[in-house]
Amino acid sequence: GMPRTDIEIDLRLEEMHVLDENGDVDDDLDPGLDRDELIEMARVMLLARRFDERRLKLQQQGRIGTFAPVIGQEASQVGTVSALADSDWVVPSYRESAVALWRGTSMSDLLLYDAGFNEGAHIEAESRDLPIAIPVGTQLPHAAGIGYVIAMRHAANGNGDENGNGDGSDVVMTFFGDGATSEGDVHEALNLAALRSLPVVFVCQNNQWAISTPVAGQTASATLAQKAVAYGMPGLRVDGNDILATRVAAAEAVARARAGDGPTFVECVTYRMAVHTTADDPSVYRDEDEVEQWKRRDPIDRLRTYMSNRDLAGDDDFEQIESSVSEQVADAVEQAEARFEELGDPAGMFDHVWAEPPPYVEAQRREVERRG
Amino acid sequence: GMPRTDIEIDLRLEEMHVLDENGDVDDDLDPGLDRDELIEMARVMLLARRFDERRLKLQQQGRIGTFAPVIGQEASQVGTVSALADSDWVVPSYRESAVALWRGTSMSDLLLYDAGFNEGAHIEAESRDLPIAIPVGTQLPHAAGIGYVIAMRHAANGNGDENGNGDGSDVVMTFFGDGATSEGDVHEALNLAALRSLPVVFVCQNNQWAISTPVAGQTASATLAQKAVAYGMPGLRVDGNDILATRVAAAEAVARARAGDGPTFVECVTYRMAVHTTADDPSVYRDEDEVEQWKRRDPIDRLRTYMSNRDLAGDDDFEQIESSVSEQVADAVEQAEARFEELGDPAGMFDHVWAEPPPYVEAQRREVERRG
Amino acid sequence: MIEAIRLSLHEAMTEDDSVVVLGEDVGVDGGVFRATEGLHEEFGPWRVFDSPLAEAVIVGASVGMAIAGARPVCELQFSGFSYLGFHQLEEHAARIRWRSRGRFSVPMVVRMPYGAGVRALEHHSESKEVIFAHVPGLTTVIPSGPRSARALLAAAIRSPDPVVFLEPKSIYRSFREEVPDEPEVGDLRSARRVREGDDITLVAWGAMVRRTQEAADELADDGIECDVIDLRTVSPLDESLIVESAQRTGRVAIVHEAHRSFGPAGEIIARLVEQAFWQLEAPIARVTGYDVHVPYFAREQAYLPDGDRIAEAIRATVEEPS
Amino acid sequence: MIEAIRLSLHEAMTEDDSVVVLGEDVGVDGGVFRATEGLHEEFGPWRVFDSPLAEAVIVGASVGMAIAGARPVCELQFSGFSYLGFHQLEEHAARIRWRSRGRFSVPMVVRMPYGAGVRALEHHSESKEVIFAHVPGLTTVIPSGPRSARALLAAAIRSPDPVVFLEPKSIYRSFREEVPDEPEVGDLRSARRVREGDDITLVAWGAMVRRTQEAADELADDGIECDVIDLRTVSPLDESLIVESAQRTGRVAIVHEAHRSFGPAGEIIARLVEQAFWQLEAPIARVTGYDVHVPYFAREQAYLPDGDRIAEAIRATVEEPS
Ligand SMILES: Cc1ncc(C[n+]2csc(CCOP(=O)(O)OP(=O)(O)O)c2C)c(N)n1
Ligand SMILES: Cc1ncc(C[n+]2csc(CCOP(=O)(O)OP(=O)(O)O)c2C)c(N)n1
Ligand SMILES: [Mg+2]
Ligand SMILES: [Mg+2]
Repeated sequence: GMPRTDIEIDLRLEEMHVLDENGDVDDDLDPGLDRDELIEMARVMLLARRFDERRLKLQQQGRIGTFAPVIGQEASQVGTVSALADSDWVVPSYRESAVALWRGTSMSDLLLYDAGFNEGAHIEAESRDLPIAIPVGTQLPHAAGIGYVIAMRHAANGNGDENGNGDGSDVVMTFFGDGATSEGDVHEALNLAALRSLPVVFVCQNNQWAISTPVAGQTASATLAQKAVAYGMPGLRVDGNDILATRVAAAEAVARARAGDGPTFVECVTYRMAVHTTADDPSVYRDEDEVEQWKRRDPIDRLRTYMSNRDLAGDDDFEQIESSVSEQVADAVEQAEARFEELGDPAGMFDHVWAEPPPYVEAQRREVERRG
Repeated sequence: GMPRTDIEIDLRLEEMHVLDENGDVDDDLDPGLDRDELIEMARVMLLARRFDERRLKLQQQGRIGTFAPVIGQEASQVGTVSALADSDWVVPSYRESAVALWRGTSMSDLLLYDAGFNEGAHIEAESRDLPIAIPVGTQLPHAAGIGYVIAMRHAANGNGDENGNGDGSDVVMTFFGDGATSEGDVHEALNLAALRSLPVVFVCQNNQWAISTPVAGQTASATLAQKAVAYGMPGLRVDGNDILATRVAAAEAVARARAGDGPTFVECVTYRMAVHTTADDPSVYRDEDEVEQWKRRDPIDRLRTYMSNRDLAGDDDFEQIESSVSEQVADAVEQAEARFEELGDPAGMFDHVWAEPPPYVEAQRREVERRG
Repeated sequence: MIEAIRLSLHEAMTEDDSVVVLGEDVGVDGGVFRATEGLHEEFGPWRVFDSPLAEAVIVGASVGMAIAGARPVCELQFSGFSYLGFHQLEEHAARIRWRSRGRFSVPMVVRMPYGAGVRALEHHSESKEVIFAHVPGLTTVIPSGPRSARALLAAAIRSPDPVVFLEPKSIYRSFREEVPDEPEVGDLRSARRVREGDDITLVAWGAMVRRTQEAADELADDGIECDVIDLRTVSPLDESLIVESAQRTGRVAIVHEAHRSFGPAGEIIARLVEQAFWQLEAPIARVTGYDVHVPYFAREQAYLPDGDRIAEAIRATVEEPS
Repeated sequence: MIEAIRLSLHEAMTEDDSVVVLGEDVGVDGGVFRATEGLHEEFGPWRVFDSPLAEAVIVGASVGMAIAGARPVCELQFSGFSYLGFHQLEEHAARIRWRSRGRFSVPMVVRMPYGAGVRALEHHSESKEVIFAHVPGLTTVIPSGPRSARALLAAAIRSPDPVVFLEPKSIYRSFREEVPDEPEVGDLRSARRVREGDDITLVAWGAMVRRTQEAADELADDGIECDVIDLRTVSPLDESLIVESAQRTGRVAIVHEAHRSFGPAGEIIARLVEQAFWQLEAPIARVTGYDVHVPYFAREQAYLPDGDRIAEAIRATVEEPS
């Protein structure tokens, strides 16, 4: 007999890239996006970049508080989120400003948030984008829960099979980091989503660092994508600075989810080019060399090269994007700063805590109002 | 190029069995244990079985409270724990009575515990066996922490390499169930242990059920052993009703840990033949057929057949074990019931909460003493 | 009481198909206390979800379900294991309405068997309600009998905000009470007077209500008339009834099974000192669990407030010269 | 204060090689507040462990380390994330001595930056000490300045039982204080009088001590003399000093940044009512954080007790006719 045999893993577990460093492309995998969409992706990536650069200055000037820049991860975010429909759900962590901008979140709201006003967390009535979640990894259970309700309703409506799976359900996409993979909540949510084949796309932005902890200090696992094996879930590991790759991977995962075939773990291998947050000093723990290396793989540059090579856009297009983006950022800052003045009524702290506040909390509110 | 490639998992991930259902053995893997040790294993397995049978009666009679029987899992426990030295650490959950008996825990203490007396949790001064841990999976972080200290001391003493790894360290063995694999704590502990190559053996007793939830309702993962992939840890899946297999797997894992090569995930595929605890009624959720199937693979019978086939023991040996075991159980019950009488001073609830109790807690104790 | 809870769940699931029950062993098994018996069979594996063994995602997925428009009622098997999911309550369930400026809300219920008295194992006898009560945005309810359990659970499921619903397991099967044929929906914002008297105010909740009432009955024979208040909802605290009563009686004893120090009685005392100070005629007595881990079951009754301790505290408080 | 904490850690690590520091970013980075700066370099990657991002195993592995004879000092990056590891404290750290009948003990310290006031993000301004204070077997310490932080941390590390050490981050760098050359080991079982007076007793801890002292200074100009007590250890509560003071002054105000309801003041009030009832001449005032989530930083100062609120409460209490 064969008393000792290897355990076969019967799951798709793949690594992939589409663009190389020179902006050349693998034709088999090129998603063939149309020019308008590519331009829009380039625009939002640049917007996120410029917005962060501006915010870093505002923070230095003390005009806003600390925040987590997205710089370097624009392709991981825009490539993935752009695979969603508007009616799909987004469950972010705290670094997803490029996702937020893609989905149409107001930049001046974001600035209000950065300036410490709860009002900045405003979400449009029909929006399916959850608010920022700061406790690392704790948002993944929410994504699973939303996915559960989608699947349940799908089953109840007779769409799909008895597991609620079938064509055309909404999809949930959730974002988290390399560090988050160590958290228990992430494990529990991945396991639950796979168990019930929920329509969730798990986007792990492996930006190499969790504050000062490198991935190698986080786990002995050779890749993060292989963590999917623990849940019987397919895993994809893609070049996260290659927006075509992140888009292809996400589109595949979204299609799988929509078709009722369950969740996918997508690892985007990328890099946090800036500080963790403005409270952080990376020079203490990482080499400038490493940052320089990654600069060569800048996701915005690579998309630009691709578009130029393919004659999809030229320098004047990019200049035009650049100037419209600058204007947008400037307008948002102006707008936000005007709003700073109006806000800050201290009694606002009592807003939205309860649907119906208890009498003694109302009394506390009146006390604060009295003090002014 | 190859833009889309499979991720290779560079880890040992194996399935193994030694005994077949007829007690025949794979010679390559037969650990060749000597007769005395086999007899001792058989004795403790039977002791655990008879002890549980007696406890089930005592519970029905209301003489003790609820407990979790080990029946069916004796090989998973005795085979693994017997690979340890006395100076190694054991970190159990709440179902490890066969482990406890192998390690020499007093049966009358166990009965005291079952009867609701904190005194029953007594642990000998030099013992390295942790007390029972009831919150599922939460004991695994402790095993990692103990392993950490072992490795740290090993490194500090110049034994082993700079990672504290090398020959001859103590080892920690921890036990948990299939249900526990869903808990965040288990994930976090496995990840940490693999990250720092700690000398821990993770014994997962997959007894097919977590109360009423079958493994298939717990995870979509085809095996539990493959969960090790998430941590870059080797995994072994063994027939948990085959004491030679559990012993071989555990010995391999213990040797790996002792040599400083880090943790192993050992999945013992076994079956909970009895109730979850005496508060449970399995007829609600599982077929008696299933239990019958597994009875044919009874771990005690299989060891007996093996020993008979190899002329290591005959009917009279087994009879002798049976009668000595019965006597031991009877003595323990008698002893425990005598102790029930002596105990129960209500002020005993204040014992051992603090090294030095605060004055107001002392006052509470006096109040209880006054009431008597 | 367990039947009343099951009835209430059944009524809610029948009336509103967005109600989802989830937790460990709540499905096929019907729950380790049988609170969800029959629901899986009737409503199927989506409405009644036998979850993996993982408290954080049980609570956390419930948060997501509620955000997506469902009304999850999750069960944590024992309140002693709720701490594994507590961060999801503190960091999310209680905050999502606030954090999203009202865009999303979290109408969920977390049910948990709670308290001591059933000869169970370690961690199965906990009463740390104060941990939930201290979190803004959470409502913490502890029913004291079948009828109130059914009505309060119905209200909890309808609540627009998250409710922690602690079920004293020692009264799951300890006494029976008629419940009306028609569903009742309780009020989550009010305490209830369960006995009238002028000599002393007694405040209790959960399994302690009955013990307190029994002590009050006994003392009535000695001419001590107790005003007994069943808090029902621990937080937000309905101070009005307690304050009114204490102003009238001038004497108060609070009975709870939780540990004394930093326990819930402190808040009640603080409110009384703030609002009834000048009417108080004696120190307020606390009859509580002690400041030790709940002992294994051979001693659990000695840990819990009993009739003797309650009566002794009442007498001492009433006899205190003012 | 951050330097005093670093000094204390350094002293403990030098003196006792079983002391292990662990947590997220405590190693190479030296901690997000720099509390552990230099330790990794000096003591290496075993004594100073940059852990994975996983609070449950940070606390849980510390429990195991302590069982194995080490003295772990783990850091949770902010107390607002401590709930992810709380079950390890409640279910194990606080219970292992008791559960093992004294065979094992858990001499560990869980350090966490705590409280509001540094213009930080959500969850970075929490003050829910009552959750720890309510657990038997845990000691909860909150220092109020450099010298006490150093001495109390030294005592915490030497403590035979687990200590939750909450560091008010708003005073990490807000003022300087001389610390003696020689290491000091504080007392974890006693509160400290930081100002003497006969008119009113003020009880505070952590960052609120300074605000309270400042208010007291101001009122001294008006002839109101405050007896100010720095609790230092919230639990076990040193009631003796508070009771003695309240019996003398007859008037008390308690200042804390935690939410008011079911917050720590309740316990202090309960003890005073039990032990100083007949000497109390006015209701006890609570000056606290409100019963809402700590608002984002634009409003956090309005959430926190400030000099005005403290002074107003003192005046009202002192002026109350007895
Ligand atoms: C539960 C929890 N623990 C700790 C923190 C503090 N913290 C904020 S971000 C961070 C690192 C996160 O790393 P990663 O998941 O890789 O995401 P990234 O910041 O790189 O996007 C830590 C430790 C937190 N926010 N939540
Ligand atoms: C954290 C926690 N949640 C829930 C429980 C209740 N409970 C006790 S045992 C059990 C099932 C455990 O199943 P498994 O891990 O397979 O171990 P087994 O009981 O089969 O040995 C559950 C849910 C618990 N003890 N701890
Ligand atoms: Mg990262
Ligand atoms: Mg099991």
